[in-house]
Amino acid sequence: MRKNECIAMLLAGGEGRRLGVLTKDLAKPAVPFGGKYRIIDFTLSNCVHSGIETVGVLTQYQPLVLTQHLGIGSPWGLDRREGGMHVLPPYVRQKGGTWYKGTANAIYQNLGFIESYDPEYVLIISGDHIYKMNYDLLLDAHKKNNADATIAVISVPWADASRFGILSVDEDGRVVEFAEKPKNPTSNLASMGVYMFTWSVLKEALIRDEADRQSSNDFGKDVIPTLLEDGARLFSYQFSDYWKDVGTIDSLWEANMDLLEERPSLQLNDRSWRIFTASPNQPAQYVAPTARVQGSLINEGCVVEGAVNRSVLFNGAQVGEGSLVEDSILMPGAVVGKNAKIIRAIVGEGAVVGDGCRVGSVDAAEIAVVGSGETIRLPEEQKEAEPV
Amino acid sequence: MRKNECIAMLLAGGEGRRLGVLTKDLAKPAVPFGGKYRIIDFTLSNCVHSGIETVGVLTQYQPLVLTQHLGIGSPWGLDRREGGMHVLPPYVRQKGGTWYKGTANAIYQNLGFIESYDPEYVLIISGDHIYKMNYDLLLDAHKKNNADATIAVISVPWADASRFGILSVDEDGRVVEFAEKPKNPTSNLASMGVYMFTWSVLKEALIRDEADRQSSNDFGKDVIPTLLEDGARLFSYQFSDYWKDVGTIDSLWEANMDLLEERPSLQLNDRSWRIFTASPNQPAQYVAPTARVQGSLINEGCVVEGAVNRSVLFNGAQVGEGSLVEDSILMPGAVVGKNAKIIRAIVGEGAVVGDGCRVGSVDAAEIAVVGSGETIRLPEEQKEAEPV
Amino acid sequence: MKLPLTGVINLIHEADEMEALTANRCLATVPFGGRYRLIDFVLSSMVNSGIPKVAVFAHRKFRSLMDHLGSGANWDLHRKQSGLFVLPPSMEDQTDFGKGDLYHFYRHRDYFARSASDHVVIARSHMVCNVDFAKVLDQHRESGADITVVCKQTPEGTPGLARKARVDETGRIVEMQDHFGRLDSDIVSMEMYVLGKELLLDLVETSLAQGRDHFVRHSVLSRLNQLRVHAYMHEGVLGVVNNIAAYYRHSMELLQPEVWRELFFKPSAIYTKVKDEPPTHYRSGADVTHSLIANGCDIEGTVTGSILFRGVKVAKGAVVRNSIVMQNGVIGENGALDSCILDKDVEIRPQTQLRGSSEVPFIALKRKVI
Amino acid sequence: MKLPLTGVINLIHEADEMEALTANRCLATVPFGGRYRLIDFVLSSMVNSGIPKVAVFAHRKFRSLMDHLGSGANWDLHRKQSGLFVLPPSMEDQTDFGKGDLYHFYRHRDYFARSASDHVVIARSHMVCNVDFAKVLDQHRESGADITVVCKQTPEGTPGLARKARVDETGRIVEMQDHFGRLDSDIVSMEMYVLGKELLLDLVETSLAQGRDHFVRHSVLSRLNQLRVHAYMHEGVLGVVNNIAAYYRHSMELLQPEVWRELFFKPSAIYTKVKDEPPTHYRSGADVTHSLIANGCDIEGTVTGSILFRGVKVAKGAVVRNSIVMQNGVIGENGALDSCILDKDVEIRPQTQLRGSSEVPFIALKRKVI
Repeated sequence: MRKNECIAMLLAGGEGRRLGVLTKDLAKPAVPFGGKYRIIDFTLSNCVHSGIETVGVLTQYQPLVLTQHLGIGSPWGLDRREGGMHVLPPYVRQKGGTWYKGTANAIYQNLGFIESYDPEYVLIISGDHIYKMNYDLLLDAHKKNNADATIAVISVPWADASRFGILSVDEDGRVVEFAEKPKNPTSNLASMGVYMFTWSVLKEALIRDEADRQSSNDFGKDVIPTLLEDGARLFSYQFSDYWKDVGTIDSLWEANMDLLEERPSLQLNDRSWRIFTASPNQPAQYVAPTARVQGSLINEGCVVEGAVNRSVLFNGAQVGEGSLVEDSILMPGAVVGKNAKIIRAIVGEGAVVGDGCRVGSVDAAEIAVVGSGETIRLPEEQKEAEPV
Repeated sequence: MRKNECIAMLLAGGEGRRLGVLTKDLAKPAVPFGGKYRIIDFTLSNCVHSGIETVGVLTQYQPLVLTQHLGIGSPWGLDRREGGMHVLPPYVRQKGGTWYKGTANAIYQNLGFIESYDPEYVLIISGDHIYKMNYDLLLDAHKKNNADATIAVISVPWADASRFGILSVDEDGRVVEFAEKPKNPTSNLASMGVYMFTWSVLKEALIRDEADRQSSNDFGKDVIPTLLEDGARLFSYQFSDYWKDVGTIDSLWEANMDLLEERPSLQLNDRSWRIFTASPNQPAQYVAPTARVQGSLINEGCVVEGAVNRSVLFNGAQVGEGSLVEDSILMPGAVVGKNAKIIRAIVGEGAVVGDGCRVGSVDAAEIAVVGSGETIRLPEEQKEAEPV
Repeated sequence: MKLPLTGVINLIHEADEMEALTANRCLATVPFGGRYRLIDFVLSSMVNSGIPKVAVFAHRKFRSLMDHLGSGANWDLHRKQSGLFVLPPSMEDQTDFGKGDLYHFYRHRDYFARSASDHVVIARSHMVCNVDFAKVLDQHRESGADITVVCKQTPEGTPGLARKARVDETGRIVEMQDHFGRLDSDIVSMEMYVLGKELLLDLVETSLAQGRDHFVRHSVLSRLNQLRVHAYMHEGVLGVVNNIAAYYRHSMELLQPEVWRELFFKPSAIYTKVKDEPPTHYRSGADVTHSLIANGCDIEGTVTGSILFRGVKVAKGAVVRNSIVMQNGVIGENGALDSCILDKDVEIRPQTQLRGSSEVPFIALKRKVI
Repeated sequence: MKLPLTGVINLIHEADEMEALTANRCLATVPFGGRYRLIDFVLSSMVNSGIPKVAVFAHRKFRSLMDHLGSGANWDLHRKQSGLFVLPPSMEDQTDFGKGDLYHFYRHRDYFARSASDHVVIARSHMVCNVDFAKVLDQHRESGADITVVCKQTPEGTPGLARKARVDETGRIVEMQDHFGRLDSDIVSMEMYVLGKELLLDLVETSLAQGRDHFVRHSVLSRLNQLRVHAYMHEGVLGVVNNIAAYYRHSMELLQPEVWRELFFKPSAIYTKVKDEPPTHYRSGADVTHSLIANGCDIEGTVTGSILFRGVKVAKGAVVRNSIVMQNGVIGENGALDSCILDKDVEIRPQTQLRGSSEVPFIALKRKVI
């Protein structure tokens, strides 16, 4: 087999604590997104479309659903004889095992895996973000600059800049300053957490970082600043398409709503850049005579008998007669009974909202959430008293 | 998909300490056997031929080579959309992870995996043994007896009985007594470490065993005796074909030599029960004009220019001109130079025996071993003084 | 666990009155139900029943079949020692095409001989249903029948072409006739025959030696006296889809939720080739009712009483009624369809109006621009 | 990383003088080298070079081809959006068989149009070699040639049928003739043509429009003046295997260790269909020298100067000299072969002696019992 010029290491251990009940039994990369996908599908599909066919997926927190979703990589064509997708959980040695200490430590613990492919370049990405990007162009830029590391950056509103790792660059795009969540940002170029490294440089940096007891073993906090100090050739690569970290309930909800625009900036229906995912094998969706559906994304296996406005319905979601689902997300298999009202809400996987129930409201400050598998029912007496 | 009536859990974490330098970087199930295979290939192939298409492989000690060998299960046709082969290393939770405490604990830690397939029966096997067995017949017997557990047994010489778990059975084959390595065995029926359990019974037994602080969490020492005490329906299933635990250098050597008999009791060339393994993609073996090969098994990719007697050569092994390999095993990629002598020896993977060297001898009490990757060379002065 | 039954899907001389829909494909690959091909139903039934090995005896126009089936991975049939076998007729010998199925079974008798299962089920591709063959095999064994035929009691006037059977009180088929026969019975054959491997090979050789080469006519119908041929009564839904009237009728039946639930979920899921289409986008202004919509559609107009396959675009102001629009169809602005069947990749220009009748729907050939 | 080159293995009208060896299979699937088929060499070369997508234009007798290639998994080509495509001629139209390759390229022009790569390599199946197409593409780009042809300097009197080329000092091919031509040159074409996708599609349409349908003759040879056609000189071993003399000669060359090492390992491994045979068992009394032995053999007799394919049995007292025994051959007790080629599944009865000559080896058809 041909030597792998570039392999990808995908950090997929995120806990996504701010997603609350949606990530109770779920790693963040496994959170459903866009009516059909899980977050990690975007980066995996990016790899495949960019010609990267060896991907190590580093799992950690609640890996069961994630590992099941990944399977042997066939939905992405990564079920290969050589290379392909490899799931890399933290490894237990004879003396026990611990979680990865930080992003850099996660890669460090898998040096052997990377070495076995003897790549020239290693792409470090995270399974937490929604975007479509051709990493091959990033690699081209990296080579052209003869860089040690190239960091993909995106312009963020100045107001938000202090929430990101912020880069200052010179006219050639070379990084002159890097600040993790700076109080007074001097630039609005935010790191997307997408790093292209020359492997020999990364390897040495990781070994040094691991030896440093003071280090928190994180790319943004430790590895990149140290490389910069040492005068390594760090370059930025400007990305200007849709990119979103869906780390909170609000941003998850927003990113889903973004898809409902007339001309969404993240185009899912793009034949040259399909987002691949495990197929749930469901029949075509059924829209009943009593249904009304507007400005929504609806997936296979859904049964819609009520009204659905500006909402995203995942596979197998059901909306009963007389119900209204508006500005909401129904995760896979979520069932809304009859005469219920779901407004500005996320209903988790397999959750049930009984007949006549209300979830959320137009003027609530926060997005209402029904946790995965939860059931909400009206008390018996109300059922008859208060039809919606 | 059809419900899985029976799934298999394959214990593949064995360290195989008594195999010394051969298992330094290798779990015992990954030790090469029979000129082409690794030990675990036999049990995996058994599963496939028995119609068991969901197999959990529990790894632990030095899993790298083993995991690489297993890949996504394609050599065994276990790269399936549903079910198939799943590698289950010890799992690291937020608070850290430890190795499996014992065989029963290994299964206990994967209750969730088994539950997700909702099987009626669970087959527990070990990746340490060489045998060909149709587990479907074992399952038939288990059902016919309406058993809670059925233990495959084999008659061993009385002299060896105290090295095994020994069962006494009544005329119906029901187990009346079980003794782990008894000093004074009352039977010569040894447990093969192959257990067919009714899942509901096993699940309860494992939960109870885990709760018992006194238990060493082992099937032979704890779970089986406890079930027997409690009056569970334990049956034996008599097996009478070839079965061997290749746990020591001697038994590994012997088992390989067994294959060289005129009518070997373990028939590898059986079209109805192929042993599957990962293909190394090597060309047909080359036997030079100067070669002499007798009573041996030789695999693809070998180059034989010397004499080979009663030996097993794995893929890519080479024997130079003027050399003699006798009563020996050359592991994958082992290279024997010119005018060397290898007698009653095992040469490990990728090891090199230089020109003129001698390894082993006819009358040595022990089998000589050259560790994997080791190189043996004559000192310069000897090279010229002493051609063999 | 594996069911000891070998599957055969027999495409040789399938009764096909599907007109334009089979102009460039075989009956087995006619698109159906928004995202499937006809063969998916029997193939998924076999896989779900635990049948480990399925041979498809291909005949004419099988390129689409090879495309659709691929390695069989979508049905989980890409196995090591069993799985999916597509057996085309010999290309060298054009006379092969004229010959009956028994001739092809004979040419591939090795396939049967080599299979580990004792029993064989021979089925057709055009029965839209969801059958558990494990139950059929159970009944076959218990009844002691030589051959068990899956049958279904159907209402009067179902349009597809099917053989009719008369069954006595013991379940034995005492008479069976081709679809044009006069036999007065509401029991139709689903053309799924379960029988022992030895018996099949014997029937193949005996019939061929007698100069007869048609499995059902020459090996089964003419032997109803000698062989015990029993009926297994299928309880689920059934569509015999081999003419346009039946295609249209059974498609529209999917708009009944109970038919949708039963056909696609009971006992198990129907698999098809995965296409990676995104969810369907209903834009503001869309008005969709009483319809079956596959993924990847983009709907701004009105859709009612219709079936849209994957990737269909319905522009603003367009109205699709009582119609079936296959993959990647485009209905331009203010276009109007009533009782139409559009094959794949058809484009309806803005303002165009087309109208067929439910008896004789308007059919547009693949890739037409109208 | 992927090489931006689309692969085509063109089996249309391959020059085939392989006599009995292609009676029931195409040239591409003739067994070679103990465990391979001829097509494995060019296909593995393509895969090892990083070519992501290979189309095999099948022609006659391609059942064995489909069996051998399967889903392409053995060559790691069972990909999501690329991989292996076997494109058979249309079965409906017998006249297709007579038409030249350009006609078939035209029918499948979508395949080329859809591929993401800018360049195409069109190759044949009967060149036994191990080529790095990445290097060919590099030279093609650097030289600015319109078409680059992989060529090889060969010794006088190599038996296979190959086109000869005359190359000027700049590497440009100034003359090229079919194998029966009188051109005096020791440079033969390996029939691997690298060219831009646009140029190919242009040549296909232009030539067909002129009523000409043969790629090399009508699109390349007749345009040596207009197009810059350059030679890429291949350094490794080459066997042009399309007649029996060449088959025998190049098979026997594998018994030279330097040929064995170069063909099978440099630059990368040759893949083939995995068969799961155990290691070969040399019994006491076996006497094997100067031979290439595949797995699964069982040898009690004498083998010298020969090639045994997978699963061959040589009984006690049998002697196999200078012969090629394909898969599952059986040589009975005291049988003797000299200069023979036994096709698959041939059985030589005890005591039988067969002898051909190295010029005209004795050939036994598949499944014969002698």
